[in-house]
Amino acid sequence: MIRNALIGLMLFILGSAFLTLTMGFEPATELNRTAAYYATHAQEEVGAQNVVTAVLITWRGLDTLGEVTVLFLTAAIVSLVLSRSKAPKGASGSGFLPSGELLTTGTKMLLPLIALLGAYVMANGHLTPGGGFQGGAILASGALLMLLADPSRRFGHKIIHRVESASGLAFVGLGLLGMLFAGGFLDNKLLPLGQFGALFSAGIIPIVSVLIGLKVGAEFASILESLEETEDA
Amino acid sequence: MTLLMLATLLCGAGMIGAALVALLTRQTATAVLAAGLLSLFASVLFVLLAAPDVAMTEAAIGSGLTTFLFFYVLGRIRREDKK
Amino acid sequence: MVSSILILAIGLGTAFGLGLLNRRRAVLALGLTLGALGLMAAMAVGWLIVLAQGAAPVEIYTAGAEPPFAINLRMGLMEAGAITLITLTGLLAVLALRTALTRMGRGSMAVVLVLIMALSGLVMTRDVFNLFVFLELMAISTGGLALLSKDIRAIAAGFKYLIISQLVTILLLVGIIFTYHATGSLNIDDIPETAMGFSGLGLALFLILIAVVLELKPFPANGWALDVYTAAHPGFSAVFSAASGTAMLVVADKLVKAAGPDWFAMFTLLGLISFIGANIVALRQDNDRRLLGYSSVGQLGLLLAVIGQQDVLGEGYLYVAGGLVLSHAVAKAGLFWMSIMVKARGLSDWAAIRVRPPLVIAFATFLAMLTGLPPFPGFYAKWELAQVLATTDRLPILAAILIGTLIEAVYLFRWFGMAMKRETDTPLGPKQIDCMVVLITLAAAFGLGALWGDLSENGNLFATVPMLAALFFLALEPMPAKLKNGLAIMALVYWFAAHAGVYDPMRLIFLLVMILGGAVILLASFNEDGRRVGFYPPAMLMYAGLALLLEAQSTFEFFAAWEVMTLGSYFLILRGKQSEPHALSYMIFSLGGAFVLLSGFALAADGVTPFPLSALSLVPEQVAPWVFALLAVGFMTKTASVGVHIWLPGAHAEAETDVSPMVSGILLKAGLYGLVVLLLAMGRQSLHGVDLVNVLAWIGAISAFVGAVLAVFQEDAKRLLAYSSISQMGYALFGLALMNHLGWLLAVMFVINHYVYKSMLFLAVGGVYKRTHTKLMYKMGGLITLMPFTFVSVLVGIIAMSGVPPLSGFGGRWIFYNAILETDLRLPLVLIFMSGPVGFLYLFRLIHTIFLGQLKDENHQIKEAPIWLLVPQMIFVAFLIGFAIVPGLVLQRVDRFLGTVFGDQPLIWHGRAVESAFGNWNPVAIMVVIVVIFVTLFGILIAKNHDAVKVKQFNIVFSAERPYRPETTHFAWNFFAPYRRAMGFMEMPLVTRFWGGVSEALSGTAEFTRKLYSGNGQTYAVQVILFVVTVYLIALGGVA
Amino acid sequence: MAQVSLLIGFTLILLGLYGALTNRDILRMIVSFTIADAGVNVVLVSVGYMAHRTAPILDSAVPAGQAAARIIDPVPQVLVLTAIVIGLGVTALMLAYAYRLFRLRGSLDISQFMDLKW
Repeated sequence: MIRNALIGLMLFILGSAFLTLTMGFEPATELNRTAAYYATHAQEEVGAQNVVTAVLITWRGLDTLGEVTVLFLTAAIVSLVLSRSKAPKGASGSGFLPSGELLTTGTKMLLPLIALLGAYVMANGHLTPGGGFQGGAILASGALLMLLADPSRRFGHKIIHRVESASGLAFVGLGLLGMLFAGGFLDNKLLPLGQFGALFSAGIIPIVSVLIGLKVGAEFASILESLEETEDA
Repeated sequence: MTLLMLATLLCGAGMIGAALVALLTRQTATAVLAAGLLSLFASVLFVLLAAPDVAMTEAAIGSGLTTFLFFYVLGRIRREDKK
Repeated sequence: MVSSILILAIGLGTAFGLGLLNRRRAVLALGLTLGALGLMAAMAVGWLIVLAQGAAPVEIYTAGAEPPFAINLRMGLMEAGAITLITLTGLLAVLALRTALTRMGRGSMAVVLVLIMALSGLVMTRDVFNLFVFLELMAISTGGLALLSKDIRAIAAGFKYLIISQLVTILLLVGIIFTYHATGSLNIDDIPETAMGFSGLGLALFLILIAVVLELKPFPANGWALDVYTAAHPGFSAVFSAASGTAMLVVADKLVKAAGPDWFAMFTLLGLISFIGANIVALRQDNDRRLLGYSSVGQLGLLLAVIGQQDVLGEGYLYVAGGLVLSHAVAKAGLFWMSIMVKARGLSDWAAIRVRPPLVIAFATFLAMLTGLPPFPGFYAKWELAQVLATTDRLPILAAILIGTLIEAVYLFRWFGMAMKRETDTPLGPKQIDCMVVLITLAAAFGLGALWGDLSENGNLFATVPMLAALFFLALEPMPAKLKNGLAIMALVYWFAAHAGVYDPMRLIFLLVMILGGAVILLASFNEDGRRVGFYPPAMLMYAGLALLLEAQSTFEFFAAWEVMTLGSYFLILRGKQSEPHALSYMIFSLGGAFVLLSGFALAADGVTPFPLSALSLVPEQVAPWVFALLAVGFMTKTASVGVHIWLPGAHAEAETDVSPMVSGILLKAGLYGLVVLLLAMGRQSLHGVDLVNVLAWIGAISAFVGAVLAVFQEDAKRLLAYSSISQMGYALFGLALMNHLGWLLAVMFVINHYVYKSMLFLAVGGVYKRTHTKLMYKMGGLITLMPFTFVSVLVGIIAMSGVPPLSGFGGRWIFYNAILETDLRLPLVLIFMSGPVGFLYLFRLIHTIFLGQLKDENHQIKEAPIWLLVPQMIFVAFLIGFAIVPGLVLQRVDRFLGTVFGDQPLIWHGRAVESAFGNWNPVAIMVVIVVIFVTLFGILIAKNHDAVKVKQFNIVFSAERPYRPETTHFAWNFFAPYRRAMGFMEMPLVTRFWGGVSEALSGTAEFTRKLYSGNGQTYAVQVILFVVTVYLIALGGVA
Repeated sequence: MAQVSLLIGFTLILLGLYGALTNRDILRMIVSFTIADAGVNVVLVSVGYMAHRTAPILDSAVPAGQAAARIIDPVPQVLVLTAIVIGLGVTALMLAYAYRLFRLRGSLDISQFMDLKW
C-alpha cells in the first residue's frame, strides 16, 4: 500500500511536469519552417499528394528503414525466444481449436480480397492515407485469418523468409542506388516523379511502400509462425 | 468547432474510461479488450485531429494486431495453465 | 573516403540478406557476419585515419535534401573513433560468441549486426527522432541478445531491460515532440542553447537528457542493467558495456552540447554519484560478471561527469574523454571475454587463468587500464583532467573522482590477488579463438597506450628506455630465469654507468642505492631455477619506475614514474605465498598516496604544462602550503610514516626472499627521494601558523619510536625487520625535517645504510627461512654453527644498524647528534633518543634467538644458506666495513653539495677524520680501538671456555605440567613480556582500527545499498521513475 | 482543442505507468504499457494539430500552391506512425518474453523472477 502511494506520489510529480508542458503549450498558428518546407516542396521534389507519406518515405526515409528494422528485429528475436521448442509437423500449437467449415471456406474467399486491399493501400500510399505500414498490417491480418482457419497448416517458411529478406535488401539497395544516381541515400528522385497524382508517380515512393508493406506483412507472419510453432509445455 | 470539441471530449472520456477498465478489471482478457477499445477510440481521435494516416495505422496495428497477439499468447498461457 | 552511411547499409543489408541463406548454413552465415563487421570496421578505421590527419568533419545528407528537412549524419573525429571502437568490439564479440550464435542460428547474427549498425547510427545521426529509432533498435536487440546466454535467468533479465526501455521511450518521445514544437526542427544542431528551466523547451530537453542518462545506467536506477551483465553471455556483455556505453556517451555528449552549458552540472553530479555509488556497492560483490557490471556502471558515470566538465576541459576534452572511454571499453571488453574461459563465477575462480601466463598478463593489463595506471590512455587522461580541475578550482570534483577510482581499485586488485593466490576446482576452458580475442584486445590496450602517450604533450612513456626494457622482459618470459637475471643485472648496471656521471651528488646517491643496489640484490635471484615466470617483468617495471623517477624533470614525468614503480612493486609483492591481503593494502595505500600527489602536482601547476619540478619553488604563496602538505602526505605514504604505515609490515614480511630487500631496501627510498625533491624546492611552509616542516619532524620522531616499539614485540623475524623499517624511515624523515646541513647528511647516511643493512638482514633471514621453513624466531636457535656466514652478516648488520661503533651506523648517529644539537626541537628529540635503545632491544633478538642458544632437533640437518643469497650479503659486509673506515668517499661529495644548498659547512674533513663544532670523528681510530677491545675480550672468553657446561636439549624437567601451547615453553617466546606490560599500550592498534573502521563503513554501506537491487523488474521500474522525479525536483530546486 | 487532447494523452500515460508499476501480472504490465504508448501517440499528434486546417494531403481540395496555409504539420504524424510500429514490435517482443517466462515458472507474477539480484 505504501508502495502504491509512493508510486502515486511520483506519478503525481511527473504529472505536474506534464501539466506544465500542457499549460505552456501554445498551438502553432503557422507551419514551422520544417513543416512549411514539406508543404511547399512535396509536389515538386517528391511528387506525392500525401505529404505524410512523402515525409515518411523520402525525407525521413532513414527512420522508416529503422522502423522496418525494428519489426525485423522483433520477428528475429521472437523466434529466438521461442525457438527452443518446435512443434512437430502437423500438430497445432495454437490456442485455437481447428475451426469449422464456414471459416475455412470464408477464408479462402476472403484471402484474395484482403491481399488486394492490402496491395491497394500500399500502392496508393503517396496519394491517399495509407501506405506500406497499413497495407502490411492488412496483409498480416490475412495471414492471421489463414492461421485461424487452419491452424495445423504451416506457413511457407521459405517464402516468408525470402520475402522478408528480399524486401529488406531491396529497400537498402534502393537507398544505395539513390546515393549513386541521385542526391543521397534514399533520394526519391532516383526515378522520375511522373505526373502529380498518378498511381505511377512520386519517384520511388510506391516501390518503397510496397516493399515496406511486404516486409511488415512478412515480419508479422514470421512472428505468428514462431508463436504457432512453439510446442506446448 | 464545438461539435469537434465535444467529439474530442467524448473520445477522451471513452479512452480514459477504457484505460480505467483495463487497469481495474480482474480479468486479463477484459483488460486486453479494453486496451483494444482504447486504441479504437484513439484512432477516432486521430481522425478528429486531422491525422487519417495515423488513424488507419492505429486501427490496424494498435487495436487489431496488438490485441490479437495478446489473445494469442493469453490463450496459450491459459491452456497450459490448465494442464 | 566512401560515404559513411555505407557502414549502416552494410550492417543492415547483411542482416536482411542472412534470411536468404539456407537455415543450415550457420557457418557461412557466421562468416558473412564477420565479413560485414570487418568491412564496417575497415571503413570506420579509414575515416578515423583521414579525420585524425586533420580533415574536416563530413556531413552526410540523406534523401537529397538539406537538414533539418531530411535526416543527416555527421562523421567527425569523435564519431569515427567511437564507431571504430563499436565495430571492432562487435567483430571480436562475434568471434567470442561464435558457438552461441551458430547454435541460435542466423537470426541471432542478424540481431548482432543490427545492434552494431544501430550503435553506429546513434553515434552519427544528427536528428533527435532518428536517434530515438536507433535507440529503440539498440534496446530491442539488447533485450534479444541477452538470450544468447545458456543461463535461463537471462530471459528475466531481458524482460526487465525491456520494461525499462519502455519507460525511457515514453520520456524520450514526449521530450522530442515538445522540443520539435519549440524549435520547429528535429535537428540537434537547431536546438538552441537553453537555460535549465522547467517549462517549454527547458522541460522538454530535461526529459530527453534524463532519458539518455537512464540509458547510461546511472546508479542507483540500474538494477536491470546489472542483471543483464550477470546473466547475459559475456561475449555480448562486452558489447553492452563497451560499445553501447560508448555510443550512449556520444549521444549524451552531442545532446548536452546542443542544450548548452547550463546542463553540465546535472551531468557531472549524476555521473559522480553513479561512479562512487556503483563502486562502493561493487565492494561486496562476489560474482565476477556482476562485478564487471558495477565497474561498467561506475566508469560510465565517470565519463558522464567528464562530459559535464567539458566547459573547462576545452580543447583537451576529446583527449581526456577519449582516453577514459577507450580505457574503459577495451579493458572491460577484454575482461568480459576472458570470463568466457573462466567456467565458474566466483572471483577466486579466476585462479584458473594462472595456467596461461599470457592471460595473466592480459588480466593485469586490463585492471591497470581500468584504474588509470600508466602506460595506458586512462592515465594520461586522468592527469590532464586533474590539471584542469585543479586549475579551475573544481577540487571537490577531482576529489570525488579520485576517491571513486580508489574504491574501484580496491575491488579490482582484490580480485587480482584472489586470482593469483587462491585455488579453484574449475579448470580453465581455453579455446584458441577465445584466447586470440583476448590477446587482440591486449594488443589494442598497448597500442592505445602508445598512441595516447604520443598525443600527450608530456611525453610518451613508451618512448623511454626503461619502459621498453621492462616490456622487453615480458617477451623474454619463456627464457630460463638465470639468463633473465643476468640480463636484468646488466641492464641495471648499464643504466647506472650511463647516468652516474651526469647526476648531482644527491641524485647520485639515490641512483647508487636504487639502480646499482638493485643489481646487487638481484645477485640473490640467481638462486632461483626454472623460468620464474612473472618475476622479471614486474621487477623490471619497478626498476624502470625508479630509473624514470630519478630522470624526471617535470611533475608529469615524476608522477608517471611513481605509478609505474607502484604497479611493478605491487605485482612483485603479490608473489609472496601469504601476501594476498598485504599486497592489496600496499596497492591501496600506494594508490591513495599517488592520488594525493596527483592533486598536489595539479594544484601546483595551475595549468602550466609541462610543469618542471624545480618550479615548485615558484608556486604562489596562497597555495604553496597546501601543495606542500599534499605532496608530503603522498611521499610519507611511501615511507610508511606512522598513520599510513599499516601496509608495510605485511607487504615486506610476506614478500619473497629476494623481493623483501628490494621493496624494503630500495623502494622506501623513493619516498625519501620525493621528500628531498619537495624540501629542496619548497623549503619551509607554514599553514595557519603551523610550521609544516616541524610537523614532519614530529611525524618522523613518532614513526621512529613507534616503529621500534612495535618491532620489539614481533615473533616473526621478517616482520621485525619490516617494523624496524618504519622506525628507520622515521629517522630519515626527522633528519630531513631538521632542514639543516647535518640533518640532511644524516638522511643521506640513512639512505645508504638502511639500504645496505636492511637488504642484508632480509637476505640473511630469508636464507634462514629457506632452510628452516619458518620465520618465527622461537622455532630457531643455535644456528650459529650451521650457518656461520649468515651469522656474520646478521652480526655486522645489527652492529651497523644499532649505531654502535665501529660500523657506519655509528657515523650516522654521530652526525645525527650533531644535527639535533643545532636545532630546538626538544620534544621529538627525546623520542628519537629513546628509540635508539628500543632499537637495540629488537636487534639483539635477531642474533640471540636465531643464532645462539640451543639447536632444535628438527634443525640438526640444515645447511648454510644458498650461495647466491650469501654473495650479496658478503658484498654488503665488505661495503659496511669499508664505509665505516672511509665514509668520506661518498659523504664528502654530498656534504659539499649540501653546502651549496644550505650555504654552510659545519663539517671539516681532515683526511679520514671529520670535525664538527661539537667534536670529531675518526673512523679509523674507532675501528682500531674496537677491534682491539673485541679481540681482547674474545681471547678472555676462549680462555675461560672450559668452564662452560653443555646441556642437552631436552634436559628439562616439567614439574608435572603439560604446557597448553608448547611454544610458550621456549625461552624466546614472548621474550619481552615485561616490556610488553610496561609499553604495551603503544601497541594498541589505533591506526589499524581507524583504517579497519573506514573499510567496515564502506563495506557496510555497500551491503546496505545493494539491497536496493531486489531483482524485481517492477521495483527497478519504480526506481527509475523515482530517479527521474528526484532529479527533476532537485533540478527544480536548483533553478528556483 | 490541442490542449484538451494533450491532457487526455498525458492522463493516459500516467494511468498506463501506474498500471505498469502496480500490477504484478506480467501480461497486465504489458497491457498497461500499451495504454501508455497510446497516450504518447495522442500527445504527439496533438502537438502537431492546428485549428482550421486539413490533413496533410494535397488533393483537389488543397492545391499544392496553398498547401502551406491549409494543411496541418505532417511531421508529428510521421513520428507517430513510426512510434506505433515500434510499439507493436516492442509489445510483441515483451509478449514472447512473457510467454517464455511463464513456461519457466508457470507463473506470470513478476516477483517470481528475482533470481538475479544484488
